[in-house]
Amino acid sequence: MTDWPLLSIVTFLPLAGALFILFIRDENPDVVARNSRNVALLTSVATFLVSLFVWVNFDPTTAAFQMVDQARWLPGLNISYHMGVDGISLFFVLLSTFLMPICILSAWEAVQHRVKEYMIAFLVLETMMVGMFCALDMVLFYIFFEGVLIPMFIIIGVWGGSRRVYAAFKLFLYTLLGSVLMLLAMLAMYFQAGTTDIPTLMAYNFPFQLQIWLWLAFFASFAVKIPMWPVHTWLPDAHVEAPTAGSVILAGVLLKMGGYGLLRFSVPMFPLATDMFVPLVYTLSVVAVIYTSLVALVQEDIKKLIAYSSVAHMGFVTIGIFTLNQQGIEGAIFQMLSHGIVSGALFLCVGVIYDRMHTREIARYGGLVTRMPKYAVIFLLFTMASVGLPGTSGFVGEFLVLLGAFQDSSWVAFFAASGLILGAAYMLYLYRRVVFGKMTREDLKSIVDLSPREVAMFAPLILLVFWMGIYPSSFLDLMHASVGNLIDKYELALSASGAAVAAR
Amino acid sequence: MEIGLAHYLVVAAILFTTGVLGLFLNRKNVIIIMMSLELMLLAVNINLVAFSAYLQDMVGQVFTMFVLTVAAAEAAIGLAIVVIFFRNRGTIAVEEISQMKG
Amino acid sequence: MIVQALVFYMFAAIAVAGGVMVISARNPVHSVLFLILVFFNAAGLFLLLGAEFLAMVLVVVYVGAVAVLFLFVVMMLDINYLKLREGFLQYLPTGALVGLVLLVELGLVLGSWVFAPEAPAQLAAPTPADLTNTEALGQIVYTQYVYLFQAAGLILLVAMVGTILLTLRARDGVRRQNISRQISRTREESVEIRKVPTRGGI
Amino acid sequence: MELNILPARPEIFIALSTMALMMIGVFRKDQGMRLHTLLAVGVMAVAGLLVLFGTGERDLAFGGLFIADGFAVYTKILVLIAAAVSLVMSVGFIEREKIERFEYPVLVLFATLGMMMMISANDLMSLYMGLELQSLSLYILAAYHRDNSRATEAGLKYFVLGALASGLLLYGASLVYGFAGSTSFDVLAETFASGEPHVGVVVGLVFVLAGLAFKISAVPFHMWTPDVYEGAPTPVTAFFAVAPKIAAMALLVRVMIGPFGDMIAQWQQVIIFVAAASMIVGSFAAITQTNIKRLMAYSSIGHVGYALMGLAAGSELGVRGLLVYLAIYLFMNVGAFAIILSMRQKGRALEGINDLAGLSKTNPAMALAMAVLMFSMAGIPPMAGFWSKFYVFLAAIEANLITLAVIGVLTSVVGAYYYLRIIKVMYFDEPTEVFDRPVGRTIGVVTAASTILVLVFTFIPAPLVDSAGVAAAALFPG
Repeated sequence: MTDWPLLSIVTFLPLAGALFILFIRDENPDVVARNSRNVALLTSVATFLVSLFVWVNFDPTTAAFQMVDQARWLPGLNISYHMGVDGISLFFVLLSTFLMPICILSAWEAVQHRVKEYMIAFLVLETMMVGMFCALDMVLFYIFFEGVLIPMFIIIGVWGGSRRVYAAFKLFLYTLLGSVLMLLAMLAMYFQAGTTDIPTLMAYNFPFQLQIWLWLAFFASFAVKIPMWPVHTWLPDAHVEAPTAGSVILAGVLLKMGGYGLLRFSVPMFPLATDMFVPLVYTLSVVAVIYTSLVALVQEDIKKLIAYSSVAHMGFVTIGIFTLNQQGIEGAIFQMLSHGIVSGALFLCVGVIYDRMHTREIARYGGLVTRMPKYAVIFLLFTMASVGLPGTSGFVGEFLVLLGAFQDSSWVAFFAASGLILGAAYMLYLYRRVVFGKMTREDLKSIVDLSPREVAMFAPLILLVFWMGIYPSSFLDLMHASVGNLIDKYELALSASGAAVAAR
Repeated sequence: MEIGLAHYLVVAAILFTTGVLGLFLNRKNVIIIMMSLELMLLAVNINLVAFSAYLQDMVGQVFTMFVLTVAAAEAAIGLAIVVIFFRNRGTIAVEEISQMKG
Repeated sequence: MIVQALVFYMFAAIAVAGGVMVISARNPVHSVLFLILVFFNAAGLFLLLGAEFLAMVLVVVYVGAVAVLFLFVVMMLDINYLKLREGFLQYLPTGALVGLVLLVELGLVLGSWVFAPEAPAQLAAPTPADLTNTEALGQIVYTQYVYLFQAAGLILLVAMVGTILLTLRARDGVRRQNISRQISRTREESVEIRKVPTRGGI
Repeated sequence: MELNILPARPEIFIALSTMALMMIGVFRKDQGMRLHTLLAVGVMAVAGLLVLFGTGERDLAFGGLFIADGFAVYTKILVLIAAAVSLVMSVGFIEREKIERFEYPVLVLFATLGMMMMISANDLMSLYMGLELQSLSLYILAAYHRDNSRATEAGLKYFVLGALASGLLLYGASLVYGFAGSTSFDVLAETFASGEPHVGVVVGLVFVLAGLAFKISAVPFHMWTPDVYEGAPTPVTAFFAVAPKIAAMALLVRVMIGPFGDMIAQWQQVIIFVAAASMIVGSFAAITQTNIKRLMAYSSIGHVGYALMGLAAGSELGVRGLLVYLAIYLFMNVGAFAIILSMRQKGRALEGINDLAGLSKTNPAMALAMAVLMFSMAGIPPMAGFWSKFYVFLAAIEANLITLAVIGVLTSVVGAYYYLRIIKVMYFDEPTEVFDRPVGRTIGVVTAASTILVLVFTFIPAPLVDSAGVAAAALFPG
C-alpha cells in the first residue's frame, strides 16, 4: 500500500467523483439529484477511508516529509509536482476528508435545487483543500490555495442567503488581493533560490532584507485567510450568507489554510523576519481575541456570532504559532483541528434549526429544550467544547497555547486568557437565549427534534471532540517530531544570524 | 546658400505636423481627416526621398514608391467606407472621434 | 546655386502654405484643390532631389487619381460642410500650441541630422551613377524588391475587392438597357396587329 | 542576387489560392459562403502544415526581406488557428444576419496573409507592406455589414485611427532609415549595436512604437478598440480580438528584440509605461460596461498589458512568457466569442451582459464553459489563464520590474471583479429567456475544445511552453 501514490489518490479522487457527477444525465431531475448525492457521498467516504491509510502509514519518529510523490511538471523551470505530508499537515488532510462526508450529509435535504452542481462544487473543493495541504511545491500550493476560491464563490453565490452576491464577491476579492502578492513573493523566491520546492526552500537562508518583504507578502495572504483583525471583515459576511455546509467547510478547513501557511512558509523560511514581527502578530491577535469577542456578544444573528467567535479562536492560533515553542505551536495546531471540528459542528447545529425555521435571528428562538432535547444536548456539548471545557478538544488547544504564550510573554497570556472568559460569556449567552427560556413563538411549538440522519451526522463529531479532549496524545505524538524540527531550525537560524552579527 | 538635407526634413516635419493637427482639429469632417492623412504620408515620402538622395541610396525611393501605392489603396478604401457611412447616416460627422486625445 | 535655393524655397513655401490651407479651408472642394497644389509642389521638391520618376508618379497617381477621387466623393456626398466645421476654432489654440511644440522638437532633432558612421558602407542599393532615375528604380523594383512589388499588387487587389464589396449594389427598380435583348427582338413578339372594327370603339 | 522563395511557401500558397477562391466566387452565381469558408479553412490548414513542416531553421527569402524562423513558425500557427476558428464560427451568425458574401472568407484570407507577412518581416518595408495588407483587409471587414450604421461607423473609426497609426509608424521608419541608411533588420541591429544611437533614431523608434501600439490597442492608443469591437459584426470582432492582436504583438516583439534589441534602454521605459497603463485602463474601464463586446474590448486591452510585461522584461524568458500568453489568450478568447456568437433569442443577436442571466439553468454546459473561460481570463488557477500570467510575472520579476509586477497583480484583482460579474449573472441571477439553439455543431465544438484546453493546460503544460521556448530562443541567437 505504501508504494501507491496515496496522497495523489486522496487529492484527486474527489475530482474524479466530480467528473463522474458531471456526466450524470437523466430526463427526471430527481433521479439526477439522487444519483449526484449518492456518488458524492460515496466518493467522499472513500476519500476519507483512503486518507486513513495515510494516517496508518505515517511514521511519527521522523520530521521528514512522507509518502512523497514527485513528477516533472513545468518544463524549463525547476518546478515539479511534489506531494508529501509531515506531522503538521497530516491532520489537516484528515480534517478535510473527515468533514466532507458530513457536509454532504448535511445538505442531503437542505439543498433541493441544483443538487448536481452543489455536489460537484464540494468535491472540487475537497480536491483543492487536500491538495493544498499536501503540496510540497510553492506553485502547486498556490494553485490549490487559489483554486479553493472558485468552488467557494459558486457555493456562496448560488446556494447562499439574501446578500450572497455581496458576500461571494467580498470573499473572492479579499482573498485574491491577499494572495496575488504572495505569488509575486514566490516568484522572487524562485529567482533567489532557484527552486520552488518547499523542503529545499526550508533549508535555504534568505537575506534579511528580502525576508522582511517576503514575510510581509506571505502574511498579507495568510492574514486575510486566517482571518486576522483588521482584515477579517469578509468572514462574517461569507459565513452568514453561505449555506450550512459552506460555513462548515469555511470555518472547518479554509480558515486553517492561513495558519497552515504560516507554519509551512513564514516561520521556517523567514525565521529572522518572523522573529522581528512577533510583536506585530501578538498585537493583532490580542486585539482580535478581545475585540471580536466583544463584537460577538452583541450579535443578533447566530451565524454571525459564531463567525466572530471563529476570528477570536483563530487569534489564539496565531498567538500559539508565534510563541515559537513546542507547546505553543502544537497548541495552535491542535486548536485549529479542534476549532475545525467544533465550529463546523456549531454551524451544523445552526443549520439544523435554520432548515426548520429559516431564520438565523437569535430572538426568533428560545425554549428549544422542551421540543428538541437531543438537539439541546448536542448543542450544549459543542458550546462547551468551544468554550474550552476540560475533557473536550477545545480545552487542550487553548491550554497549550496559553502555556506557550506564558513562557514568552505573560501579558499576552493574560490578554488571551481574558479572551477565554469573554468567549465563555458569549457562547453561553447564545446558548441560553436559543435553548432555554420560554418558548414564546407559536411556530416553534411544532419544531421537531433531530432525525436519525442528523444524529448520524453529529455522532462522529461528538466522538472526535471527546477523543481529542480526553486522549490528545494520539494526535500530539504525531506532531512532536515535525514541530520540534521546526523550532530547532528556527532557533538555529536565529543564533546563526546572531553569530554573524557578532562576528562582524 | 546651400540647401541641405535638414531643409527637406524640416519641410517634411512641417507638413507632418500640419497633417496631425488637421486630424485632431477637424474631428467631425472625415474627408478633411483623410486629406490630413495624405499630408502625413506625403511628409514621410519627402523624408524618404531626401534621405535617399543624400545617402546616395535607391532604397528610400523604392520605399516611397510602395508608400504611394499603398496610400492610394488606402484612400480608395477610406472613401468607400465614407460613402457607405454617408448612405447609412446622411452625414459624415463622426461624433465619438472627438474622444481622441493625442 | 542660388537659383536652386530659390526654387527650393518656392516649392517648400507653397507646399507648406497649401498644407495649412488643406486643413483650414472652409469648403472641402477648396481643400482638395489645395491638396493638389501641395502634391505639385512636393513633386517639385522630388525633382530637386533627383527623383524624377517619383515626381511623375506623384503627379500622375496622386493628382490624377487620388485627388480626383476625393473631389468626386466630396461632390457626390451632399453635405452641409459649414456645420462640420464647428469646433475647429475651439480647439485651434491648444492644437496650434501642441503642433508648434511637436514641430520645434522635430526641428531640433532634424536640424542636426547625421548619418550613422556605418551607413555609407551598408547601403542595400547605392544609386548607380550611369543610369537615369527611372532605369535605376526599374532595375531593382522587379528584382531585389519583387516581394514588395507583389505585395503591393495584393494590396491593390484587396482595395479593389473592398471598394466593390462595400459600395456596389444591384438596385431594384432601375431600368437598364439590355442591348442583346433589344436587337434580338422579333417582329412577332413586338408588334401585334389587331383588326379594329370600324365605329365599334375598342 | 538570391531570391530563394522557398521559405515563403505558405504565404505564396495562400496568395495563389486566395486568388483562385475569388475566381470561384465570381464565376459561381449563388451568394452562399459555405463553400468558400470550407475552402478557406482548407487553405489555412494546408498553409499551417507548410509552416509546420518547413525547416524551422532561420532562413531568409527574397533577398533578406522575408525571414522564416522558429519564432515565425509558432506565431504563424497561432494566427492560422485564430483565423480558421473564427472563420468557422462566423458562418452561422453571418447566414442568420443574411449578410453572406463570398468576399468574407477571401478578405479573412488576405488579412491572414498580411499577418503572416508581418510576422516574417525582416525589413522595414516588408513590415509596412504586411501591416497594410492586413489593415486594409480589416478595415473592410469592420465595415463589412454595410447596411448597418454601427458597423460602418466602426469601420470608419478603425480606418481613420489605423491610417493615423500607419502614418506615425512610417514617419518613424523613415527616420530610422535616414540614420542607418538601411531598412534591413539585420543591418539595423548591427548599426545600433555599436555605440549610442542618434537622438533622431530614438524619435523614430518612439514613432514606430506608437504606430505598433495602435495595432495592438495598447493604452494610450486604445480608444478605437471598444467602439470597433462593439460596432463590427460579432464574427469580425471575434477575428479582431485574436488574430491581428497576435500578429501585431509578434511583429512588435520581433522589431523590438531584433533591430532595436540593443536600444533596450531607450524602449524599455516606454513599454513598461504602456503595459502598466494598459493593465490599469483595461481593468478599471471594464467595470462599468454592460455590453459584452465592449467588455471584451477592455479585457483585450488589459491582456495586451499583461503580455507586454513579457516584452518589457526584454529577456528570452520574457518573450517566452509573452508567447505562452498569446496562445492561451487565443484559446480563451475563441471560446468566449463562440459563446457570445450563440447569444440569440428569437433570431435576434444579443450583446448585453445581462442577457446571460440564469444561463446556468437554461444551458448548463454553456454556462460551465463560460465560467471556466472567465475564471481563466481572471487568472485564477488552475485554469490556463493563471499560467499565462504566471510566466510573464516570472519574467518581470527576473528582470527586476517589481513595480510593474505589483501593478499587474493588483489590476488582475480588479479584472477578476468584472469577470466574476459575468459568472454572477450566469449563476446567481434568475434566467430570462432561453437562447435559440445554435445551427450546426461548430460553435459547440469550438467552445468545448477551448474550455478543455484551458482546463488541461495545468496538467500538460509542456508542449505549449516548450514550443514557445523554442520560438523565443530563435530571437536570441547565441
